[in-house]
Amino acid sequence: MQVNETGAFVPTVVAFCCNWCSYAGADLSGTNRLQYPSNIKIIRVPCSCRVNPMFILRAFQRGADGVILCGCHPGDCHYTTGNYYTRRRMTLLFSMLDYLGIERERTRVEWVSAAEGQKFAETMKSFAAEIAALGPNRRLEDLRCRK
Amino acid sequence: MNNDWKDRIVRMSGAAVQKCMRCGKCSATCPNYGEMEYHPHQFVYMVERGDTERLMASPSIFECLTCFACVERCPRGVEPAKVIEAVRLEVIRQKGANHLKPDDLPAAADEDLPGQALVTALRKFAK
Amino acid sequence: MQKLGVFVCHCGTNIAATVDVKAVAEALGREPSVVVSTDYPYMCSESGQNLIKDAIREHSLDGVVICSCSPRMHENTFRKAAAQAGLNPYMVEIANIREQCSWIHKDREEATEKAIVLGRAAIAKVLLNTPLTAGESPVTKRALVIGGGIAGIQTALDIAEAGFPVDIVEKEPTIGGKMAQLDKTFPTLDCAACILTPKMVDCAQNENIRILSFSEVEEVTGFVGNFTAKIRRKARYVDETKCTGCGLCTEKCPVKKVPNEFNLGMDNRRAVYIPFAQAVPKVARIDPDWCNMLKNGKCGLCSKVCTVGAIDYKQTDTVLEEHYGAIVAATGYEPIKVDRYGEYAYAQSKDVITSLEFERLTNAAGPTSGTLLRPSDGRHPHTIVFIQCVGSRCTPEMGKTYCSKICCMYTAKHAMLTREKYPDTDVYVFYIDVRTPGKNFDEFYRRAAEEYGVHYIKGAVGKVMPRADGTLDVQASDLIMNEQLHINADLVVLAAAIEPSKTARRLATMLTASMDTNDFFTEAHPKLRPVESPTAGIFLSGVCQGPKDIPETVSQASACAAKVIGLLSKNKLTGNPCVAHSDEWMCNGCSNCASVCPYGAITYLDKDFRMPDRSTKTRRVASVNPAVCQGCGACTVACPSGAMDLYGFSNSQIMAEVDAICK
Amino acid sequence: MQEMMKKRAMELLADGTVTRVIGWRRGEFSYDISPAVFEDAAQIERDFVWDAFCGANVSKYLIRESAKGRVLAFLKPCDAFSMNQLLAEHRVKRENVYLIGIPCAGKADIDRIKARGIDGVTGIEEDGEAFVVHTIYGDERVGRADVLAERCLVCKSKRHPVYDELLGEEGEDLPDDARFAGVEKLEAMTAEERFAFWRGELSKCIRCNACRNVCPACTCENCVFDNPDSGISQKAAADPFEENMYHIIRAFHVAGRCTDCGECSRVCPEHIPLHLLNRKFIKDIDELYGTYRAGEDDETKNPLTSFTEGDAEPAVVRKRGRA
Repeated sequence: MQVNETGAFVPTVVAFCCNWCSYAGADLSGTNRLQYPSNIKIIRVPCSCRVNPMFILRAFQRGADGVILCGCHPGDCHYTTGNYYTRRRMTLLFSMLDYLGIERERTRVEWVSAAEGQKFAETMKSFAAEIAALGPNRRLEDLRCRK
Repeated sequence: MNNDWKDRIVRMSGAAVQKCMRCGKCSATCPNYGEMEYHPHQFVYMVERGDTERLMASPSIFECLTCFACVERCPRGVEPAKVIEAVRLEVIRQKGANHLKPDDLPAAADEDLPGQALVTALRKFAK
Repeated sequence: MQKLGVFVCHCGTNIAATVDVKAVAEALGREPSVVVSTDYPYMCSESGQNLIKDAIREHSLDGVVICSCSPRMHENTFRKAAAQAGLNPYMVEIANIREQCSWIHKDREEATEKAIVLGRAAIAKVLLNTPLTAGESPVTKRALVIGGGIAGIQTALDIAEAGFPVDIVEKEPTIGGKMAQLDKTFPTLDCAACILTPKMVDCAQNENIRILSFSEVEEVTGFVGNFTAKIRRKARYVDETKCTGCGLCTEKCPVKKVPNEFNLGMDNRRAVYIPFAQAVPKVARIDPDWCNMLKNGKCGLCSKVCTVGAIDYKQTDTVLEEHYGAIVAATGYEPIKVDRYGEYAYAQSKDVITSLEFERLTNAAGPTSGTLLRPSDGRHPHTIVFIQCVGSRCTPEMGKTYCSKICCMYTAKHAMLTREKYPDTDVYVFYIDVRTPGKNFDEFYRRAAEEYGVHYIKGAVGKVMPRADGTLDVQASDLIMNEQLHINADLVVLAAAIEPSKTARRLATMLTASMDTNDFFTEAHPKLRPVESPTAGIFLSGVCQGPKDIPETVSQASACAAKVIGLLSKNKLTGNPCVAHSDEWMCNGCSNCASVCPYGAITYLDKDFRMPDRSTKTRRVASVNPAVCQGCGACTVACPSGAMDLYGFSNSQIMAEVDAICK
Repeated sequence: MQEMMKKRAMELLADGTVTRVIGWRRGEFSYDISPAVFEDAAQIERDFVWDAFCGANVSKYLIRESAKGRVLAFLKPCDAFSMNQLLAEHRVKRENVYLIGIPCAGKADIDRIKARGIDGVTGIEEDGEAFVVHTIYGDERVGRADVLAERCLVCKSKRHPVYDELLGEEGEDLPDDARFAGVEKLEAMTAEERFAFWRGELSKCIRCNACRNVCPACTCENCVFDNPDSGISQKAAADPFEENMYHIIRAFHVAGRCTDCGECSRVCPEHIPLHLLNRKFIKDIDELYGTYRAGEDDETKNPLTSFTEGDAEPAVVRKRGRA
């Protein structure tokens, strides 16, 4: 568990962003100098539909406290239909995690277009705050990876 | 459909009822909307369709305050108030007389009469 | 052990002001495998690139990580630099420490720490990168246009003008499509034939265009740049190369009562016929359903009168196989069947007609030679009611969910022309909305209402009842007056919704092009790639993609041609090497991957495998065509066995990044 | 019924329609019945059984057996759904199998019989609404509902979506009312309670892989958990995370393909209610994307490889039930 100088919990958050919309949206929020917490690290994927549930579980295993997946808005996918599959897969996966008693706030999907730098920053801020309030991930961590 | 009547009203009013696109802005802006059986957009529509009898029989035509808000705001330049004024004249003429004569005005004016009513009366007379 | 180089860019002060670039270079230099780690003010500058190139050569680097701006900015720059130094360009990874670090953080320590983590993630990824080579495939410089309506004609003409050969495949005996059946065109009221037929003739005369009329595409294989199509040339029993289109046979043919489809069955043609006077190719066709000679061998009159010996009763279908680089779908539309809407009495009364029938009734080449007459008794109609949105804007159960887009305008045209030619006619139009977005469109509609005195009534028609006196009682609602109306009409015209041609679905399957629930072809991107199908090499022209009028169809057709020309002018296609690939030993052959692939890039093969016990096993396995795959990765997640993976974004690469970030 | 099945199997072997038969054979104990391949009439005559202990789903075995030649399989409605799903996924070639649908009135759960204090079981017979359990101590009569397997108590269908011929009467689909009660009960709990429940269950997992090996949807040539290149391979779960990981990923991989045959729970030596994971996915799919039954036909698209434009957003999970 990472803490800052005041002793507050600093969560680790992994953000998967599709190359065409959300990664570009993240770049835009950078271009506009819109701040969001540095504990959010972005992984670039070609499309949100590239994100395998295994990656999300892997992140939790290795010590992530929250995972957010960003893609183009439904209907705007660069590959036409990718995010529609993402939507179904993630809905079912999140529902299953919730069913297993994992805090439902730890996972999130957000559609961010290449023009929504503001939305990207806001989303990241609110997600990081939500995870910070939730505390460290204890229910889906691998004890061997505990920091 | 009464085409003669329609042509007469259009001629008298100088308004272009056929230009109406039925957007309803005239009715939307009308201050006396609540009192009317037919509303400004319907006046125009009924004239366009030559729907004589119902319109002439309706008290609505006298509920128009002739404030000209509809004329001011119509996006198509239809001038609904002028249309309704023409219908009113048509009704009056059918009854054989204009009810108001200029000479009657000073006597009719009383202190409580709102200024708007006086202006309206003069406008009606001015036809 | 791999040897990596790390290059940290200052981007002037853009990065260096918030991130301690020296500390980042130093920290990443301590990572295993990293043999050189350095920083520089402008990595993307020529000297910055030289720094990278020199390091690659000097240290024989296997991979390079550049900590700089977004990969969307300079990934290509650095890949090219790496390639120039002899390193595979796909052995370069970028850690985005500007847009996603220095620009969004103020605290220097925090930003530096994050930059190091991002650098580590890139190192973890690049260690698993594999050299990739973009595949190349040649381009067959010939286009296939499926559909010979105005859309197909325009696309073919534009492609041919650019110097590429084009084949137009048209299922009917002549090109021209729906536009050939129209009388006048809105909003200018040009005669449709006058503007269409010159284009048809251009097609026939253009040496780059081959018209394959009365033909259908049967099978398409291959991929962008390399399609092979089998085209069935249906027997027309007339030798196309000999027939001069003189029409003598059509005059002598004794079978006279064949419903004429060009006039929608409102008059008759012969068993041997030329669809219309300006048909291209102007070649007769014998209708085997009616021809006595073909049915029972008795007649042969046409053969006797034909001076060039073009009649060939023994002709059979032939199949032509041809190679193409690009395929254009221009399959157009049909009006829907309106019989199902019993309330409009289309099936009961001859005087309830569709708009397309109305076009023929007002067309000089139509069954009434252009005089508007009631189909039932041939008398002039005096009251005509037009009903809009017949089957458009309905629930899927009731009809089509979309707006057919053209009806408002052609109805305004019909109403206007009627009032112009027959001023004694009362014309009513019942509408839900009048939609006229287009250049000079609203003005056109207003002219119909204002200058031509067409009665536009907001409201729908509920019922059309034929009356004993031969007129039609039209019961409708007037929503402005809030009342029900009855109009005694002589003719009722239904603006039937349009739907994609029934042949489109079969074609889409052949082309692995996606379609929406209405059977319109889906475009690659609704805003940015509106004339391409998501399937590479397949292009969309005209109404097959969505309802449109003639001007819009022609613009789309030309746009489509521009895209085709762009493709055909390339000698070779370079693919994106970051594509999916399947591990045949793990593949179950379950087809899950193929069902999510938007490009139809995945096919299945029955392949023989030599098993560990030396037996041979035939297994169904997926195979990805790298020229078609666009690399979205949808298949990789649909695959339960993990046989499907993506080059450049492999499972192990992404998980390595996750690990590095979460460490 | 058993005799009819034997007769038909021997006929089809004799006339060359098939070269092998998949049915059930008795093991060490009378209730220990497993699927078996029979190659001639003598084997059938000697070993073929069909009784209320024949719960095993034989469909999965057809993948291997049908590759060797034409094979006959007797399918309960459950098995027929699994079979159809395998056909849809091209795991079995239709022309290589001859399928006989057999009616099933529900199978007995030996654990429930034993829990009633009945020991030394030597056989079972159906008798109307009851089972007659033969034991070394004499016959015991038990009510059907008291000893039926859970999956049979909430049976989804008595109908065979695929078959070449039927023995006995064809049944109908049954209402789903009770099938999701277990899932609903969990959904009504708080997240803490759910977490505690699943930790209690999944921590029992010994990673024997029985669930995976019996599952007719888990037919991968090489399972990701056995593949060292997948990045998630594991032998035995070393940590609670891996216990969760294995079962989540397994349930996810069969989501939209699982026919809810209940074999995973039947074979689990630790009695983990694994079907509750699969049924959760089935319930979610039904609620969010419309009722879908894997194995119903081979045309309807798997809900995970299809979509509609108006699908629910993943945020729907945050709004449902108790957090």
